[in-house]
Amino acid sequence: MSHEILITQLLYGGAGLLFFLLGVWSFISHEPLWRKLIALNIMGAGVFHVLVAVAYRGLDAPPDPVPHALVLTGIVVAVSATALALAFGRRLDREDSERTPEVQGVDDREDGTHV
Amino acid sequence: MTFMTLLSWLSVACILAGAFFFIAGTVGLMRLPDRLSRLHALTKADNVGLGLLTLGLLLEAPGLLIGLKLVLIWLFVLVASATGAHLIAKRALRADGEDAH
Amino acid sequence: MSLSEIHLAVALLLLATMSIGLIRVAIGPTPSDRLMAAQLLGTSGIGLLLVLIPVIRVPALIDVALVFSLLAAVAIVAFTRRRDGEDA
Amino acid sequence: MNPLLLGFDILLSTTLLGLALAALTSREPRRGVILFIAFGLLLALVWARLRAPDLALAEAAIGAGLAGALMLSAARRAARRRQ
Repeated sequence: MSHEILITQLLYGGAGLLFFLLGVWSFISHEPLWRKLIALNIMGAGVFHVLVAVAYRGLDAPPDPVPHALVLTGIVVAVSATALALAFGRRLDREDSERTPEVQGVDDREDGTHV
Repeated sequence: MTFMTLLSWLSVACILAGAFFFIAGTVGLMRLPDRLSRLHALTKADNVGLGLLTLGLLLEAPGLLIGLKLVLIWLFVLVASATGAHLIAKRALRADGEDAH
Repeated sequence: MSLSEIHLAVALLLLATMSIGLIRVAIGPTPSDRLMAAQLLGTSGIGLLLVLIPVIRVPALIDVALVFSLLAAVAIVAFTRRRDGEDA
Repeated sequence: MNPLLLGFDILLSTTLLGLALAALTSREPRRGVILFIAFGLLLALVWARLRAPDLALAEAAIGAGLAGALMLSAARRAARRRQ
């Protein structure tokens, strides 16, 4: 029985590690803000995977509640961070176009960010 | 006792029939030639499948509240599915260029 | 015990159909195929959650299924909304 | 070891991984965000599988719903600026 639990934990934990690495790769290699945010959220999903896999105790025993509390907080924080980043991005776009209205369209990258 | 086993066999039959409709819906989603047919397969077959699944679980529901929730879930999915199919089809027919690249 | 096995087999089947449908959603030739993602995940995901209840032995999953059914409608409406400046 | 449950776990993880790859490598904003919302809904199924219904509720409502709506508006803006 404990063998079975260990296999499940390793499977989901390994998947979580993979998500984290994928997210890191995408976060540092892709320029647009929305792509960075998707990468950040997927990195978070990887961390949550590891935590929930650690809390798993098989089908017969209730899981450990402490990592669940951490993950619940983490989900809320991740959404707040996403919203904050989007608000910052919008503010940066507006200030940039206010400061240099004549070159708008020249230094615009194709995805809405600026140089 | 026999009534209970009969009920559970009926429940299993309903669940398996529901799974069959889900398979049919996915086959339609993969194989049908144009998007409106695919939308039709997805929204009709899957809803029948979910209805049969809900019926099968309803036959084994431990309490009244659980049964009520099951029926409520199916009704919500029906409403969402009808609305969604209508919206997607309308958008497909108007063929606006927002994401036509 | 065998009843729970049947539920698990049906759950596996539903997951397989959902994965295959998601391939269509991801590669879909038209944007409309992509919009069907929420629809597909709504119905198949709710069926999966309901069948998973006797397998996982967590009765509270039915509330998750209820939230899924409400969220599917919201997601579809959010996907198909048009931009402000666009006509119709 | 229940082979059906192991198959379920492997299929769920593989689908989730494929969805994450598709979301991370897509260039169109709307496509990426829709795939990300699908990823969030599937993530709720993972939490349900690991016996955490509270996390599944939070993920479906906050993660997929709220974050999806936020990022859809951002994607709409990004698509408008691309044109």
